Amino acid sequence: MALKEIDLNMGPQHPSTHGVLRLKLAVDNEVVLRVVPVIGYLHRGMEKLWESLTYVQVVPLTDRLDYLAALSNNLGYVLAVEKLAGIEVPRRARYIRVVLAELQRLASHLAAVGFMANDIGAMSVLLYGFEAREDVLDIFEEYCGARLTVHGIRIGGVPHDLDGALVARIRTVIDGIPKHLADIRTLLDENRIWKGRTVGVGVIGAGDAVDYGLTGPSLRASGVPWDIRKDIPYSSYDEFDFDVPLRTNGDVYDRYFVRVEEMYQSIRIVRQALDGLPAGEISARVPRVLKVPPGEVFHTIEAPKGVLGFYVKSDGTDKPERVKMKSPSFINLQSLEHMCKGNLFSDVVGILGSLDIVLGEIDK
Amino acid sequence: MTESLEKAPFLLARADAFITWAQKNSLWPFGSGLACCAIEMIATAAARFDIARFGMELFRASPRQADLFIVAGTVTNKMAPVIRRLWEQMPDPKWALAMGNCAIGGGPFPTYSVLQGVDKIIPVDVYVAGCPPTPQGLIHGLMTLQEKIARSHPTKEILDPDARHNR
Amino acid sequence: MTPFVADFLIPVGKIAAVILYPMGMVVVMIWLERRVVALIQGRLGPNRVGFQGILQPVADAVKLFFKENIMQRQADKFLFNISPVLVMFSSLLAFCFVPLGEPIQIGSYTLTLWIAESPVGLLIILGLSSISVFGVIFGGWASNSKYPLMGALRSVIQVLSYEIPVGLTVLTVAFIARSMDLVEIVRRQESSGVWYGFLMPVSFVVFWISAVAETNRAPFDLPEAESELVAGYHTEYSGMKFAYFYMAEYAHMVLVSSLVVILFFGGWLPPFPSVKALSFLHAVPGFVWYLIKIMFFLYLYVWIRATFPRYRFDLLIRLVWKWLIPLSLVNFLAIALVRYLL
Amino acid sequence: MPDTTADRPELRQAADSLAGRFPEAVLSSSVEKGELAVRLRKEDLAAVLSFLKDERGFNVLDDIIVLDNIRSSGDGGKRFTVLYQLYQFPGFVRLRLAVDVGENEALDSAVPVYRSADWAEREAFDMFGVRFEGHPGLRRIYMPDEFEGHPLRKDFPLGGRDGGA
Repeated sequence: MALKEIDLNMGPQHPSTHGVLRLKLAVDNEVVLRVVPVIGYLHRGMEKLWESLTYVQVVPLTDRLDYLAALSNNLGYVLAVEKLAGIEVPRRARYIRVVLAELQRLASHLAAVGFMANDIGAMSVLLYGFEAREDVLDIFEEYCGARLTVHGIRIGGVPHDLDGALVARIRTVIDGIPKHLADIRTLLDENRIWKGRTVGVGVIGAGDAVDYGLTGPSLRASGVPWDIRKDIPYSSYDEFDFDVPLRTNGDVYDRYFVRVEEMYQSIRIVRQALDGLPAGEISARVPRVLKVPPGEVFHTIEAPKGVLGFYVKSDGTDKPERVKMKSPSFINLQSLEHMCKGNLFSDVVGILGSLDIVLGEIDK
Repeated sequence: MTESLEKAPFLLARADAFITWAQKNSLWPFGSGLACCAIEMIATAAARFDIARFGMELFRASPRQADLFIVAGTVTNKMAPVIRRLWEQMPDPKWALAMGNCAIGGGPFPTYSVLQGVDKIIPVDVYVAGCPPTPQGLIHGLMTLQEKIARSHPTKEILDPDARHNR
Repeated sequence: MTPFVADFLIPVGKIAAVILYPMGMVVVMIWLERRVVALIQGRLGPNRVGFQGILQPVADAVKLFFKENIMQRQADKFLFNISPVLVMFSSLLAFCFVPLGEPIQIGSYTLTLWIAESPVGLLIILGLSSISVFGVIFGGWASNSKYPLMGALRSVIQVLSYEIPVGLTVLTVAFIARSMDLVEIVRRQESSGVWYGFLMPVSFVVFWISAVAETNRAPFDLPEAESELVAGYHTEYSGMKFAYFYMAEYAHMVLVSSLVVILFFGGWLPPFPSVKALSFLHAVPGFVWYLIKIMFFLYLYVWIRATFPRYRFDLLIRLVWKWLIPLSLVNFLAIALVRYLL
Repeated sequence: MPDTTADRPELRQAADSLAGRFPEAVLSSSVEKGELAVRLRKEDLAAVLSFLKDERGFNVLDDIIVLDNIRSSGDGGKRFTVLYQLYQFPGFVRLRLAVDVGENEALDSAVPVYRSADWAEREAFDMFGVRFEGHPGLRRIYMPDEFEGHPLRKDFPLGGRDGGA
């Protein structure tokens, strides 16, 4: 089959580009020669908009960045502002934040695994993942009334307390998640077709991964044990006992596996946080008009997709001078070409799925 | 509605009822997700809410086979020509549903890069407010669209193709 | 019986039946697939139109009938229009050769439950079902678009490769039955008392896998892989022409299931013919058994689709050339040897 | 929260070694809220980056951030400040390099040193119009190619030039 090289446009509207990503592919029959991602189809001008809003008003907009993990975005931004303003968050609020952030990681990974499997053709997994995810979203809905763009973390603490009924509910839900995970793993873990399509596909070595700035589960699948929660603990993460799942092959299968393993760790953290939930205030005293002293700060957290950073510069007023977001998907997507080159066209969608990108935070 | 129905011959009215019955019960959405709302759209198709009950689970990847364009998310100026083109690629009769505040009117983004409402480029039949709308909200929008289709007169459009553009 | 009835009404009725029976099965199959996949995924599936949503495929078809037919300016008009027809009618035509049961004696008239009986019926069906791949290729090529073209290319290689194990396994059945007449094959299974699926499990498994691949069904649905090729070879088709492709796929599945049942599972024969205690099973008409068995294999199609990820191209080709073809060759030789010695 | 705001000795060490190696290049350095910030001369950027990566183990470039100083350009007259957020792994040290650059000046590209700088520099170019010399394909990343202006500059209106919103 000697075909001459053809250019193939994947997206911005394509079933498996996870939104409005466009990939300019050069293929020789089925073999991929080049991949050039074109982004910006969802660029909403967030950073410009933030400069015209107060520090408090920015928080709900961060929900719309990585819309699969709204609470993690909240947390990243809020921690940066608190660090800059010198606000000390009560311990109970920190624990509630950990509970919310880890539940969000569960929801995000469930969706990520589902989408990835759906791209490779196992559509039931997506629906199993979403079924389990719905249970987690129920918690958010009960906590603050929203499902997706929750705005559940505020500057200084959290808006609502976890009462006994909600704690009991969270416990039932996280007890049920391993059963859902078992369903998914039965379908995928040892499936010959799944392994054939994922093992040894889209490999990126540890050196290249670090050089490309890859972060999060995708990096840990390449054997680099970099997890901000362990390295530079924030929000009391140092008080919990958890492992950082690590795989060494750096292929699609390992990226899938790391995500699945991380879900068990998240459940572990949530359990510990609920067990040790301290009494006390759920929010520090924050003035109604929050004026942040001049200065600049760059704060990172471990979001479900990878290292999420917020750079905040203040000029002493109630509006930020500049907020810059370092989004994990943006960095991770850069390595796509490295992973795809020489693979088959069918693998591009699988590799893209395994990177777990969200266009909302790539395009901002 | 009643006026035109009285004028229409009985057979045409029956044909209308039959065709609209088929159309409203077989709305195949175009699988196009733009932003946050797309996730809620997928959740609507997933286990808890399941729009398959209405025969709408066949999300078509190709616009040629879709009936309903759910504009789920923020439409940017860069994406707008693509949306317009996809809409034109869809065969008549077709419907559009603006899901979420961004698609309705730009939502929380009054910025340089966001199109302030998808109805500036394509005709929208149903608007579903929310940021994002819950799956229940989307299903309500879809049922509203079903009612709208039930009131339409497809035979008129078949007999007089110009009427389609005045719909 | 008057010559009018025998020579005119009955053939016309049969022709009507040969269209209505597969189409009825297609409607049931589309509904069944959507319901069963939904139930496997913890959903409900279509249940609003008619009893439990059984009219859903009808609504879909009526809607598609009233959709606009779009053809791009750059498309090859003749091939673009002919390919859905080719796909649909090659499947329907094959049903002329599929028997539905033993002839029925009405007075002095023998009503045969097939339109055409041929001593090489098996070959004709295989040939006709292969014609449908031309529809796919023409459709993909005539669309003058890249994704359909890639879908068509995949389809060519896939069908060409999987024809070989299909042919080789079908030959083993013909060997054992000493006939290529489908009715005769079922009769031989009756007289030998064992269904060929149990006699030759390897033939059955290879035939089934290859047949699933030939119908472009998951996990071998590469020519229309949605997450890769948008909608594959029928990306550019809309309205009724798309409906033809859509229905033809299901008609093809019904055809393959019928073949599997006839070749390997005794067609319309009731199960356990030798067990005396179960002889009441003979009271059930053969056609019912036939339908039950076909439904089982159609269900298997759906089950497989809801369970497995999609094959990748190289894995698909590796499967057939490294596993299925050698296996079917060895199987073929072994059965030929056994047949020669006995 | 421990660590994050503490003044760790590694930060001072990194700053001192940088100042020792490039005495003229380092204009100032400070540690605030546990973060090391070093202000550099524009010309020495590429040399400092490769030194930090190859010899000091700052193996990750987290992000490139641009600030528009149009309101306060009295400080030194330069329009933009470009910040390079580096990370040392393992070691967990963060370092922020600041370089001032004028509206019509170009910076050396960091892509030869850090591959992850590719898109970050394109973003800086798209949003602020800061040019990077030696970048393999410096073009707009978010906005369409025909877009005029650089949206994140302070003098660019939020609703766009044509008053869109």
